[in-house]
Amino acid sequence: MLELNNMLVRYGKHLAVDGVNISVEKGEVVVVLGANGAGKSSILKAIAGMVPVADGTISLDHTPITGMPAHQLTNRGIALVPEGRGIIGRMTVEENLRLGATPARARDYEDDTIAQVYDIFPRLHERKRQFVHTMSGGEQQMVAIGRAMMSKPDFLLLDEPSLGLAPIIVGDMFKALARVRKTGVGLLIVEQNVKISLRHADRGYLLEAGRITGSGTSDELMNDAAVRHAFLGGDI
Amino acid sequence: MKTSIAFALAFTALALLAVAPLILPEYWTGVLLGMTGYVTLATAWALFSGPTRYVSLATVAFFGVGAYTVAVLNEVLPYPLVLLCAAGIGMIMALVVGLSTLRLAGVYFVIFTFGLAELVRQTVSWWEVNVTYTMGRYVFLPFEGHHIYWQLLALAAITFLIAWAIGRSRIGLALKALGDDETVAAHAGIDVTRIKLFLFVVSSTIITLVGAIQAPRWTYIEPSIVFNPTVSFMTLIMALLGGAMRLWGPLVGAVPLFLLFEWLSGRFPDHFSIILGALFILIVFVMPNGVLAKIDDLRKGRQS
Amino acid sequence: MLEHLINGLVLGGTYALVAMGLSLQYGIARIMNLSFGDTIIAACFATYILFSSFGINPIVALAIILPASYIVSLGVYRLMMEPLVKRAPDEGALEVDSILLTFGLLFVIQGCLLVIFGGGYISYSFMNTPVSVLGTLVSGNRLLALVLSLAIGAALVIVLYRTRWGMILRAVALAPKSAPLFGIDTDKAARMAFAIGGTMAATGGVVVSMFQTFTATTGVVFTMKALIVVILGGKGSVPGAIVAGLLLGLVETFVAAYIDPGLTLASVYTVFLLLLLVRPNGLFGKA
Amino acid sequence: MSAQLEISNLHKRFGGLVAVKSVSFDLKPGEVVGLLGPNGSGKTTVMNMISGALPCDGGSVRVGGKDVTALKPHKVSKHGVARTFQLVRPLPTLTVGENVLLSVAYSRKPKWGRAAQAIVDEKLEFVGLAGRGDEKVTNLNYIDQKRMEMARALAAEPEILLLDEWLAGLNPSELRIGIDLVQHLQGQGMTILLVEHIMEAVRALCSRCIVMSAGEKIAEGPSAEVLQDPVVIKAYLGDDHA
Amino acid sequence: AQDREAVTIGYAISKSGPNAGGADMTVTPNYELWIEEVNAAGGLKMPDGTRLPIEAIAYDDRSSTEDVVRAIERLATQDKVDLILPPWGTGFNLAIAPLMAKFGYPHLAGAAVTDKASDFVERWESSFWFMGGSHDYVSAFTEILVAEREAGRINDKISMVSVADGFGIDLVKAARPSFEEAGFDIVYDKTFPPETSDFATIVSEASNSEADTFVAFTYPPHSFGLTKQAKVASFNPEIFYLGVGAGFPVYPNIAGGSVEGVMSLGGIDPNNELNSAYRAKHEEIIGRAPDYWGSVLIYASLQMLEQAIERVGLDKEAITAEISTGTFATVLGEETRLENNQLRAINWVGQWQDGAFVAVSPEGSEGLAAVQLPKPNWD
Ligand SMILES: Nc1ncnc2c1ncn2[C@@H]1O[C@H](COP(=O)(O)OP(=O)(O)OP(=O)(O)O)[C@@H](O)[C@H]1O
Ligand SMILES: Nc1ncnc2c1ncn2[C@@H]1O[C@H](COP(=O)(O)OP(=O)(O)OP(=O)(O)O)[C@@H](O)[C@H]1O
Ligand SMILES: [Mg+2]
Ligand SMILES: [Mg+2]
Repeated sequence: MLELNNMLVRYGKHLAVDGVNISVEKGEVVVVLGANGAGKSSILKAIAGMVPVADGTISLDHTPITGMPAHQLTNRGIALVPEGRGIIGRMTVEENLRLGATPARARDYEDDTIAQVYDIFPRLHERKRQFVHTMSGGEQQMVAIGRAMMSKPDFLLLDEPSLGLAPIIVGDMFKALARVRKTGVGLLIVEQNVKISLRHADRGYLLEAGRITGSGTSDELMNDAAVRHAFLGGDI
Repeated sequence: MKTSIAFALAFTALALLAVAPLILPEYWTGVLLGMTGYVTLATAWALFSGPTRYVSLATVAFFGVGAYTVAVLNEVLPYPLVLLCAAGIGMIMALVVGLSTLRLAGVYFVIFTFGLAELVRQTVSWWEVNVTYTMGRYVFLPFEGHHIYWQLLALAAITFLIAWAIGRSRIGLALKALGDDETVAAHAGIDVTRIKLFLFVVSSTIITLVGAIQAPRWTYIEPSIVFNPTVSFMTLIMALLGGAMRLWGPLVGAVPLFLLFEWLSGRFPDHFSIILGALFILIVFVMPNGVLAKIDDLRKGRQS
Repeated sequence: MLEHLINGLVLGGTYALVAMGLSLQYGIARIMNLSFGDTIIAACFATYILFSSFGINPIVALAIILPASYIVSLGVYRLMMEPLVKRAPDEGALEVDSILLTFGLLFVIQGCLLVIFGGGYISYSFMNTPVSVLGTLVSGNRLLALVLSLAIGAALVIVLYRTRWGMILRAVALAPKSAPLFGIDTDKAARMAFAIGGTMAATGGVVVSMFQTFTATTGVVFTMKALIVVILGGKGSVPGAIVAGLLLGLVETFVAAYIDPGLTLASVYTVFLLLLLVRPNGLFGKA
Repeated sequence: MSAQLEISNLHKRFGGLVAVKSVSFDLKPGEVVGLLGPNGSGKTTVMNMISGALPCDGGSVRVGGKDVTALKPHKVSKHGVARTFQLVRPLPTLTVGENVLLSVAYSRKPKWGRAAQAIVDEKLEFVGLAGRGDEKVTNLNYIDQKRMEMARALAAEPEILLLDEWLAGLNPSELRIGIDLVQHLQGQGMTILLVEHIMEAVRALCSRCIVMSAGEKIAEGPSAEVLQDPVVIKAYLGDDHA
Repeated sequence: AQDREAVTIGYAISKSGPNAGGADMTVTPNYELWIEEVNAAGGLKMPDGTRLPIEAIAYDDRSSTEDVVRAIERLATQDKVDLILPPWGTGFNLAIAPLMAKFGYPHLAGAAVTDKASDFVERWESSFWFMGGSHDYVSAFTEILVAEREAGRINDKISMVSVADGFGIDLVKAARPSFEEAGFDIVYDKTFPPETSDFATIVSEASNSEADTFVAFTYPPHSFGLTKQAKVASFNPEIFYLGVGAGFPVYPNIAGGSVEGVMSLGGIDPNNELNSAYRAKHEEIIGRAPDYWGSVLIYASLQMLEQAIERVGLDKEAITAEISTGTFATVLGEETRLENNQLRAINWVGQWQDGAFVAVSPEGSEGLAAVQLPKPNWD
């Protein structure tokens, strides 16, 4: 289980995340909803060790992992697909994926996982020798998710994975994520695409100005008036 | 209002600096001279390289060409015409260089400009050796230190004026923009090529003039003397130290650094390099973004 | 013709040897190391002292100097570079910082050498024996430089492009911010790249000292030659550095032979500038 | 009425990959048209060729009847074309206001000083950033950066606006605001080419759609029809949206 | 000035930068040696027999002309030193010449080779030139060549290279007409940039040229590099003449010991005891031997200065006049004197013979060793 306990993230004087408690079980899909600037990305980055945690703790299966450097966390089974994708533009698709299997825990499964990734994203297989920076936005997103899967994570953190993807791909991707989840991986997703993400999630949290203001199962949230108003945008 | 006060202050400072050689001993005129030379170089350098972030090491190419023009022409033409020629040659050279380097970015530009300076020096050497058969040239112009200093001071003042005017104009804004992102700048309607070229030419012409004005001080001129790459490095370091993005940055970098060099080489002639190097390292750690930024930080710190 | 080709390759081998280390330091550790040439000179002096005062043959001296330079470079990186890397908000800032810092370092190394050894010219004779390569007599020490640079270069290329470790190093070079997400310890990779680069500088120094006259202040010349080779080859590209090094060696030799020795350097710079204009990211650089 | 933007047989190759294959379409003045297509189908590439960011390998682009095919971006902008970028591209050393001012200062009718400032303020207010001109762009959050980029594009007083996924990454309520803004522009008679993956937005804004796939135009017509087209559903929308 | 306690002597020299190598060989050690010797003896002797110790002020000019000029201004107007010793290099000596004249200091330009010395003496009356001009070196060498050709030991072809800076070009410009007038054919004549470090091509072209005489007007790195390459390529012309560096004590090491017959500028008379004593002292105090050309001349200029002070005191004009007209006992000989403010008692050509670099063509003095040619094989 991945557990955040009263976690705080600060940028200088600015408090971006103000004491949140979030937990994700293995094999569970949890989504964090919130307006732009609510601090969603900051939460994910803090878990992945990309920004320092100012206060509170993060634990993985009840062992504290607060303050560990990012590369060690990857080896502990936490993989982040950040905003802006975090892939290596001047390497090929295949190199990016293989490099994703750098953590010791993933090395032995490298060939199997890569086959699995190509199965989910056939486009990547077609383009495996292409340099990533020459690919379209959506194609790059696929590489990013594929790369994260390569590290054999227990918990996959996704920051707005559907951003810029064609509807058909978004659909495919969530289906793919469902398959990833079936392998026992816990997913923590930050999304703007509330409808589709709630459809695929088990539970969700609402984040406002760095604080959790609500939580519940997907169905509860979907039917919550406040949520409908703020995130499902009324009639659209 | 604030501008006029600033102008009055600047003018007073300029006047004081101008009369200084009449009061100060000769050596201090020499110090002021060298300092003004570097202040002008650094300010002119930052004019182009500051906002655009095209770090140029071609400074000495222009500086040297200026000096060489004087060496070649000083017995043929009256001095003002010689300066004019130097400026013209610098301008043409900058145009050619500018036009050919516009595709380069980042470190490629840096090393390109370094290569360019070396190429100019090698070519001048080769020309002198094989075509004119004169390696060293003599400059016997009847100038003393303070004459050269006054010319440099005037040039420095003009350079500041240009830098100030550009900073306030829309060209200044465009320069900053294209330093950030040329594609965006171009889409905003900026003719990126023209602006870069224009600034490069202005900056290089001033640098050429500094070389031309300083040449009579050395009596004897050969390529290894006037194309000394140290000039490029010093200029760059001074501007970066003070803060190349600001009008006063290069000055704030050049003055203390110059004095420091002077003091160290007199006080510790045998350990100059070590102390200087150590100080440099220290500066990098203590003032990451240049002196002006540090001052800003301190001021903000006190206010809050 | 063949003679010039061989001479050119031998000369280019030295350039490549010297440049590869810088390519690693700049490409992977992202340190624009202006004190690189002074590291080379320091190794030259070390070799000279070991040879002239202790009678240690420079080849044997490698066994002492290489580990020593690895450790020293590692220390320098830890002590001076790492804080800069940590605090740099972006790549541009790190570049400026590293230029300023290594500029200072350059003076420190140079100053120490001046104090210890004075400013005089140093030269000694070792392996200055003719070796016939396809009928051309080249000096043993220069040939050693070529062989070493090809061997090291080949090894590096294999490591960088054929092993995971090499891929990791390249990843750090290309996307330092993203690399940790891949489970890569970027600090460690950069540290090692810098130290290996320093060790290669020292290797270059040991070999170069055998045939080139040096003084405490000639480091800058090496830095600049190395930078030119690195940039011409394409930032961070080891094969690029080798090709560019050999190319420049050939240009120098052919110009000296067929046009005018006075134009060797002018033509090196001309070739460099022209190639950059055609390929603004170097021979092997990626746009 | 003649076309405001006229594209014919546009072609673009990247090495071996043909990213855009003889694509042609027109935009009439005041039209808002959606350019749709799966990822990598060449939409951004088409936009880049229109704005001059990429040279065309074939075909032509005409703006208001004038050929702008071979022009550089700054020249194209002088013909009244402005754009936003798929990934926001603020100019970090400039303030929010200066980012916008830049466009004013180099527009077809360049202004500087007070007159320019007035336009800057007006555009900032229009996108909802009133009074925030002095802030650093890097301090803006994502949506505000997008707003700033819109203001920067509008400040050039363009006739044609190219929006590359300008609405991406907004949550539904923010999306509403964004759509209103574009509709407002539409009301002012602006011609807009819109690349978007958010179907709600496309339906709300675009009278017409052009769909690309693998570099080719596969469909064109009124939005409602195009979005029902089985070819489009198969290539782009997927069954969920059918 | 009777109440003074010391004589201040200032100098600016390249302690860092590209000129440091040259300065560190010929100039700085001699300044240090001389000052130490004088002070060890109680100081500079004044006309009244008292002795005043020397207080030295040394600046680093960092191999930059602007700095050397400013350093002289500093010494003259700030430190107000009694005397100023010159920097290293032709360009730097010319750069400071106007200032030295303006402030009235005697300018004993030591490490400067120029053919215009006679003009400069008129322009700057207190300037003295101690190293002769390129014509002198070249014509002395040409005489040797002519003699060798007449003896049938060499052919009439010469291959010649030079370094592209003031020194190399001055010499090569003097050499071309001189060799040609003497009926030689210069079959290879190339100039290379000072940064050159690889001489494979040059040596191979020179050895293909069929000339028996190889002349290189070069600086130490080139002289060393040419030597090594010549050995590797077994390039062994009858006459092998190099520029600066071949007269350095380290030269035999560089050539792996086999330097017999190599010629260069300078050289010493091994039988001159004053000179031997000087060399011994230099080794003792500085820790290494002086070179066989410039050092001697620099040291001699200092001795002249010392003796002039002993005769006329510290008045700068009087010193200038004394140096100009007086006769001095120096390492060059018991009766050294200047002609038109220029030293002429210079050994123009030297040659390595039996492990010593001996003068084979001194001007107007005895102790001439015979030239030994052709040069034997490298090993
Ligand atoms: N590196 C940083 N330095 C300073 N402030 C930051 C930094 N990163 C984020 N912030 C601020 O922290 C707050 C939360 O940012 P965060 O990126 O976590 O939000 P978000 O919910 O992911 O928003 P979005 O939907 O725009 O991605 C915002 O106000 C943002 O401006
Ligand atoms: N500079 C380039 N070099 C090589 N290939 C490129 C380059 N730019 C784009 N491509 C390729 O061209 C194709 C079209 O790219 P484009 O960016 O136009 O797609 P898009 O339709 O905008 O996709 P998305 O919706 O994902 O943004 C893609 O396959 C991409 O990989
Ligand atoms: Mg976010
Ligand atoms: Mg796109």
